[in-house]
Amino acid sequence: MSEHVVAVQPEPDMIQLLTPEGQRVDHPDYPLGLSDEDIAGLYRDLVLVRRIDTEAIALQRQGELGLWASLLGQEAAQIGAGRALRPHDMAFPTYREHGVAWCRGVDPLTLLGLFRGTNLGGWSPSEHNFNLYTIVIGAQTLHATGYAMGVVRDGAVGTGDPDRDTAVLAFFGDGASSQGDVNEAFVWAAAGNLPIVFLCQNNQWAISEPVERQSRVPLYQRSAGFGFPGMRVDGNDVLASYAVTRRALDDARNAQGPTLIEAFTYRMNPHTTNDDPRRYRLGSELETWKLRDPIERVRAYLSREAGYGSDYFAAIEDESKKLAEHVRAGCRALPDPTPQSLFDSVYVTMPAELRAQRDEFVEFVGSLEEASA
Amino acid sequence: MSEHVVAVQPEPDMIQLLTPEGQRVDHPDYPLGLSDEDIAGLYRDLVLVRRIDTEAIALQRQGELGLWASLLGQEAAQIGAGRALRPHDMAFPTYREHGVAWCRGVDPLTLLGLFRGTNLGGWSPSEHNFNLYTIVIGAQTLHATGYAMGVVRDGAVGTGDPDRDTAVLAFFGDGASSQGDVNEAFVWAAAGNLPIVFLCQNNQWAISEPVERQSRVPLYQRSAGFGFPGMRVDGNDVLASYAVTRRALDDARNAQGPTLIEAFTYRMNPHTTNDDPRRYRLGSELETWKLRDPIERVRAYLSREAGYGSDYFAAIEDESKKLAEHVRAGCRALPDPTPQSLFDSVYVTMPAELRAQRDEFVEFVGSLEEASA
Amino acid sequence: MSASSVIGTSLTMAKALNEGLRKAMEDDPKVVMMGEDVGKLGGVFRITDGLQKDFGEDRVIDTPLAESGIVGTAVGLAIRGYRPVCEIQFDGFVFPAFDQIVSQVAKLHNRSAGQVKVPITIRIPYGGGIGAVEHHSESPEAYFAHTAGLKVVACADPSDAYWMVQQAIADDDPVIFLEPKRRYHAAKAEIAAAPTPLHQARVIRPGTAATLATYGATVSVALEAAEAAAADGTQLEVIDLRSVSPIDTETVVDSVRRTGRLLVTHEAPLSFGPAAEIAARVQEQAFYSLEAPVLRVTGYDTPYPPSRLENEWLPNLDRVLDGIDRLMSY
Amino acid sequence: MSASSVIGTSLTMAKALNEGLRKAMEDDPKVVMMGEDVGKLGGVFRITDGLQKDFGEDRVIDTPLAESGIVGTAVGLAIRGYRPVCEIQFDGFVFPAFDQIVSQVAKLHNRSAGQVKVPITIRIPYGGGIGAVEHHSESPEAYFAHTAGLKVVACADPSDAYWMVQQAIADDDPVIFLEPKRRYHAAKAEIAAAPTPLHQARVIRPGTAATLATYGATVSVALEAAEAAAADGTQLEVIDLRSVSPIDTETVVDSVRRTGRLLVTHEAPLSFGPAAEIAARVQEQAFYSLEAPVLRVTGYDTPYPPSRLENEWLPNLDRVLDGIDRLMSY
Ligand SMILES: Cc1ncc(C[n+]2csc(CCOP(=O)(O)OP(=O)(O)O)c2C)c(N)n1
Ligand SMILES: Cc1ncc(C[n+]2csc(CCOP(=O)(O)OP(=O)(O)O)c2C)c(N)n1
Ligand SMILES: [Mg+2]
Ligand SMILES: [Mg+2]
Repeated sequence: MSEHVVAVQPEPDMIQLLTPEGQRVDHPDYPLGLSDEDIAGLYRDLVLVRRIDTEAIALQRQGELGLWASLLGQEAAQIGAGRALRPHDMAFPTYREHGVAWCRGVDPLTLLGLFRGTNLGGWSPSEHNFNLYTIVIGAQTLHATGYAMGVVRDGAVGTGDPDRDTAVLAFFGDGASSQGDVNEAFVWAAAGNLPIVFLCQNNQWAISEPVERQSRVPLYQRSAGFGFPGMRVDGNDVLASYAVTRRALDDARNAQGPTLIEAFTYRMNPHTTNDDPRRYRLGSELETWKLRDPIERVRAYLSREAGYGSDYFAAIEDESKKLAEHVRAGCRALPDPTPQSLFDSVYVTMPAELRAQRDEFVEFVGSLEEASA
Repeated sequence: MSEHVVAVQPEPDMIQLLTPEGQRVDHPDYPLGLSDEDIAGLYRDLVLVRRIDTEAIALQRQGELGLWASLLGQEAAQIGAGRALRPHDMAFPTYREHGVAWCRGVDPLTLLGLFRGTNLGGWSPSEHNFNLYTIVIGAQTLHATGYAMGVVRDGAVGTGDPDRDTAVLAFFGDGASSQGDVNEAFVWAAAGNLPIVFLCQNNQWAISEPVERQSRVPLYQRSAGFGFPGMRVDGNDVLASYAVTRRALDDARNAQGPTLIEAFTYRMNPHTTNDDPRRYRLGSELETWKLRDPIERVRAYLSREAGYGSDYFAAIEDESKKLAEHVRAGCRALPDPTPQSLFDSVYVTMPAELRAQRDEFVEFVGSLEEASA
Repeated sequence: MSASSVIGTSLTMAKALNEGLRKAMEDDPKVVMMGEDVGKLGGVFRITDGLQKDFGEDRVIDTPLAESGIVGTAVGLAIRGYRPVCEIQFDGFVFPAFDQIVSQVAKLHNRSAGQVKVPITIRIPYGGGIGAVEHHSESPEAYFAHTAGLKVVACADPSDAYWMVQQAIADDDPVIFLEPKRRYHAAKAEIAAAPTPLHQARVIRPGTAATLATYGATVSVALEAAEAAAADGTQLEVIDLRSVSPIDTETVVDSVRRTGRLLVTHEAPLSFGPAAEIAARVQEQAFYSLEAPVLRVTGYDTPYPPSRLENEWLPNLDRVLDGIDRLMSY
Repeated sequence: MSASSVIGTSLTMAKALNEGLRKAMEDDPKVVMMGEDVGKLGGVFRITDGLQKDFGEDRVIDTPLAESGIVGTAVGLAIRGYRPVCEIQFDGFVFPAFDQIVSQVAKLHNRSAGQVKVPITIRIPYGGGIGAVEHHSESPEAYFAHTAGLKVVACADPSDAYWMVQQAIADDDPVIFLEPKRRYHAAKAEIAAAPTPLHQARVIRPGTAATLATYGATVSVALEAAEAAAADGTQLEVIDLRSVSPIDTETVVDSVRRTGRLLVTHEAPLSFGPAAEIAARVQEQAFYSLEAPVLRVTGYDTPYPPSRLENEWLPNLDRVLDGIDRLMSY
């Protein structure tokens, strides 16, 4: 482990453990407790999820995906938070948490299915302890809160048994902070002293609206008036994101109640592949944020301070290429759902009238195929 | 004007200008600026709105009203705020602001119509600058916010012209503070720096739920995280309620943006005439609050410190009796709406299909009358 | 009182619901009640009376005052394996929860390709006739019935109330459970020994001249109308649909094949209401049996009126009989 | 470009809407646009493109991200005398605003016994067929049509888009304005010199064999079907309803009296959908003219599917023609 220096924080009150230049900084409340090997592991995560993102954008351009919501620039916030989770913790994502999905073991191809239009969210939330993507802004924060109520009722909080005590992590965006649901989730979480961490990725933009449209004070301050602590972390610093989230999750598990974390970061790409940010933001803003890239600083640290050499980086580059290949080939091979699956899983028990509708549909589709044969 | 003493506040951070014992207290930020005559006028208001309330409860018991939501105990918060409004300010009530309605010149009989079931809210909001009662918890806070957006767009804020600059006053309850709409209103008000004052009457209960069910920190603290100030006032102190609301309304008019006021008070009666509070709260709580009665302290002040004698109180008692008579007789005389008014005012322009429905209805009602004749 | 003992006894609908909820909580420790005032107060209608005392605050939860929060957290509880029963205090207050109901509760099972179950029951005291103020007398069932993924049922008598609420809670699909509040304290009736399937309609009075189909709050009106019509020599067949979605169309069509005529009545407004769907299906499936168009007697296309006018607005006995007259005149 | 100059020119629906909004803002300084991304970006579909630049941030408002807030503050603006036009970014995101729409926007005029007007227009790009993810392809019109106090209209071609959006804004009643988003950039068409009344249906293709009634997104499908059927010798009369609430029933019934047959098609799911209401009315008002039951070809009773299945789910040409076959076989 290299020498640490305490650097000036680029934003007041923002917790940072690794400067954009790759220098480790210490924070008294957030000891890191990771080995360089662990940090190298985080680096690998960052590179691989960025690669998935790059491939997905390309696939969208080629018409293989209908849409893609890029995480470029937000890798550190997501990997830091995702790796801070324990396996039995539960996370509730928005539609952009591909990095967290990665940490939760969701196959990138399953994710792609949603954006390709072959499914609406293909993984099992209980298998991965990672809920389905939720597109209606903010709705998932209440689901996370209710889940945390269940955790409490299961006696899975504050027992001191690390394999039992469970925390819940709810993601949302800066734009989402304005939704009633998010604020109701804060009310519930505080009133019930629930084991939940709210993680707001403030990527500065909600499509074309800058964060100032939503709030004139920093978002992390929102929670105090509801009765629980909030803090701002450098969301481009994977180490700080990890340490701050871990601490908040630990507090939750230990029955210390909820925390709000604002991960201060930047959406470097358009909102989705449909968006054109030239209409609403200056290119110079992007240039500034490029200097704070979440991956570069870890690489700088690893090579300069932890003795990782080009071999290591080449190996990861190699793995990244293989992953890209898997994503490209796998995406194209994703099977279309069968027409009659339209009627599956609307209900656990399909009502007779819906069965009749399905049967008519199947017959009709059959008759079309016959006619065209 | 009598001598003032600075007394100990019964709740930390709670602004009080008149103690329960009737002693005037000064607060550096909230000079009162009222003559004893003005205070005597507030006393009259308090007594008269309490009398309306008493009569309404009796009328409900006699079957003349379907329901009544009593304001007993909250007179000071309402009269203080209501009298702080200027005529061209606009107020948005819940269903319990009978005291504010009084200040805005709404005939108590019009109010009773709503609870009798002869109308859904009979007064003209623009004539009284007092919106209709809104029963869906919290919804009106957004209406008030939108109205304030209109005020800004009309250039009626921050001009320095007291006849032009306009403030908006939005009422809501402690229970309502949990609703998404109220928190969205806070977001909007802050983002737009709108000329609005949010007045939360924390009467300690939302039907059977104590305020602790909604929040574990004082409600006035909620606004800080949204970026605007909040304060707690003794809602049983009409002078403090007046001074604090006036100050906040002035700030709003002067383009200083929104304020949240928590008026700390108590609902001394059941939630409505349908409710039975013995199921959920102790009688002793009521006894404690009786010692903080909003009227007694003003009477004590007026008689002990301002030299008002029994003549004055007798005259008000007299006026109160006459008002009671007006309310009793007037309520019984409220005409039922005509059946065909069912179809009035659903639309500004009645669609042909609804007109046909109305015509059929009128014919049908006619045929029934014929048959029974 | 242990719930199983109520079979064969006579209860009001309010008490039957209370007993049904108690039984559901006894049968399955994952069942939790949540809503405004459902705990200490037992709900403004006392339907959950005594449950918090007996099952504790963890299972009967007085929630903060926000309906989206109630339903949204219920979704999370369901994901965690619970079986939440939400009470919406009055019909008109379900709308702040509409997004969570329509976009989450209804869709999550489908979104997850069947991997997540959302066995939430949303209890709504609904309908008018109790002299209440605005938003306390509405019939929002069509909104939910039009939403794929939801089931919508309405009880009309104490025995159904007792059984159906348990069936709804035990159902792995989300169920909107409508309770006709003005019948809460109407005549007591005996609790049957066994339930009817949840989505099956029931012929509650056989007849030959015409079919009168309804559910929930207007079942008693329909029975009165059939009584009155019988006195005039017209034998109406009355069907209690019980389930608004799915509808047991077969039972209705069977009846119409015999009677040739159908009147549908409910409190919800006419246009785009449940009766329209029933009319559309019946005219399609029994086209050649119909001797008259399917007629509808419902609330008018206006907001629910001030209570002094509600008796005129509601599909009352006179209006239903007038509908029958029109139906028989074809 | 001054809006009045577009009459007689050919525009896409997207451009026509943009010009219509511009004209409405020119004509009445109280008209304000509000919604997510409507300002600088001009909306995700660019329907409000350029308006903020020309009319300023006070009249074209990028709101915080909350639909209840958008509609709730619009109510307050209306009370203050403004004429707000809210954009809901996609159909599936209108539900957080449902309470404000159903309990406030729809009811305030009635609550005030006519003393308050709520001239709010809520624009909703609606319907499927654009390959989108969940919540971006829905057809929520039945929810609003069932709500007394609201009007619901849908434009189907550029000229109607231009005129109807202005009529909706000028209307003193609240109007839900549905824009079939997949038609935004379909063929240009000429802007007519004068509008058709907002709630009047229009026979857009005369025929004799059967009537095909629809609105919004499926008008073009209906026209295609009529073309195909004509090739087979079946002359369909196609009606663009234009207004879902109120419905111009008379135009439909007139047509059915002549053709004896009716098929209704829309993208909204079948059960409790708009076609049910039309079927219910037509079988009542034209009972003796019907040679076949009114049939419906609509979205199925499932959530909107993943986009790879949307073509199967939507009422496409094949499905409408199949419906016509069934209709003619009676
Ligand atoms: C209720 C709702 N309204 C609107 C949208 C459309 N929409 C999708 S993403 C988005 C912006 C969200 O911004 P933010 O919360 O900051 O998250 P980010 O996209 O920046 O990750 C909007 C308006 C939606 N998905 N849900
Ligand atoms: C959206 C909504 N949900 C539920 C209700 C039923 N309800 C009426 S008053 C009330 C309690 C409100 O408490 P609070 O906001 O503290 O106001 P208070 O009655 O104490 O003045 C409830 C739950 C309602 N009117 N609106
Ligand atoms: Mg963002
Ligand atoms: Mg209260």
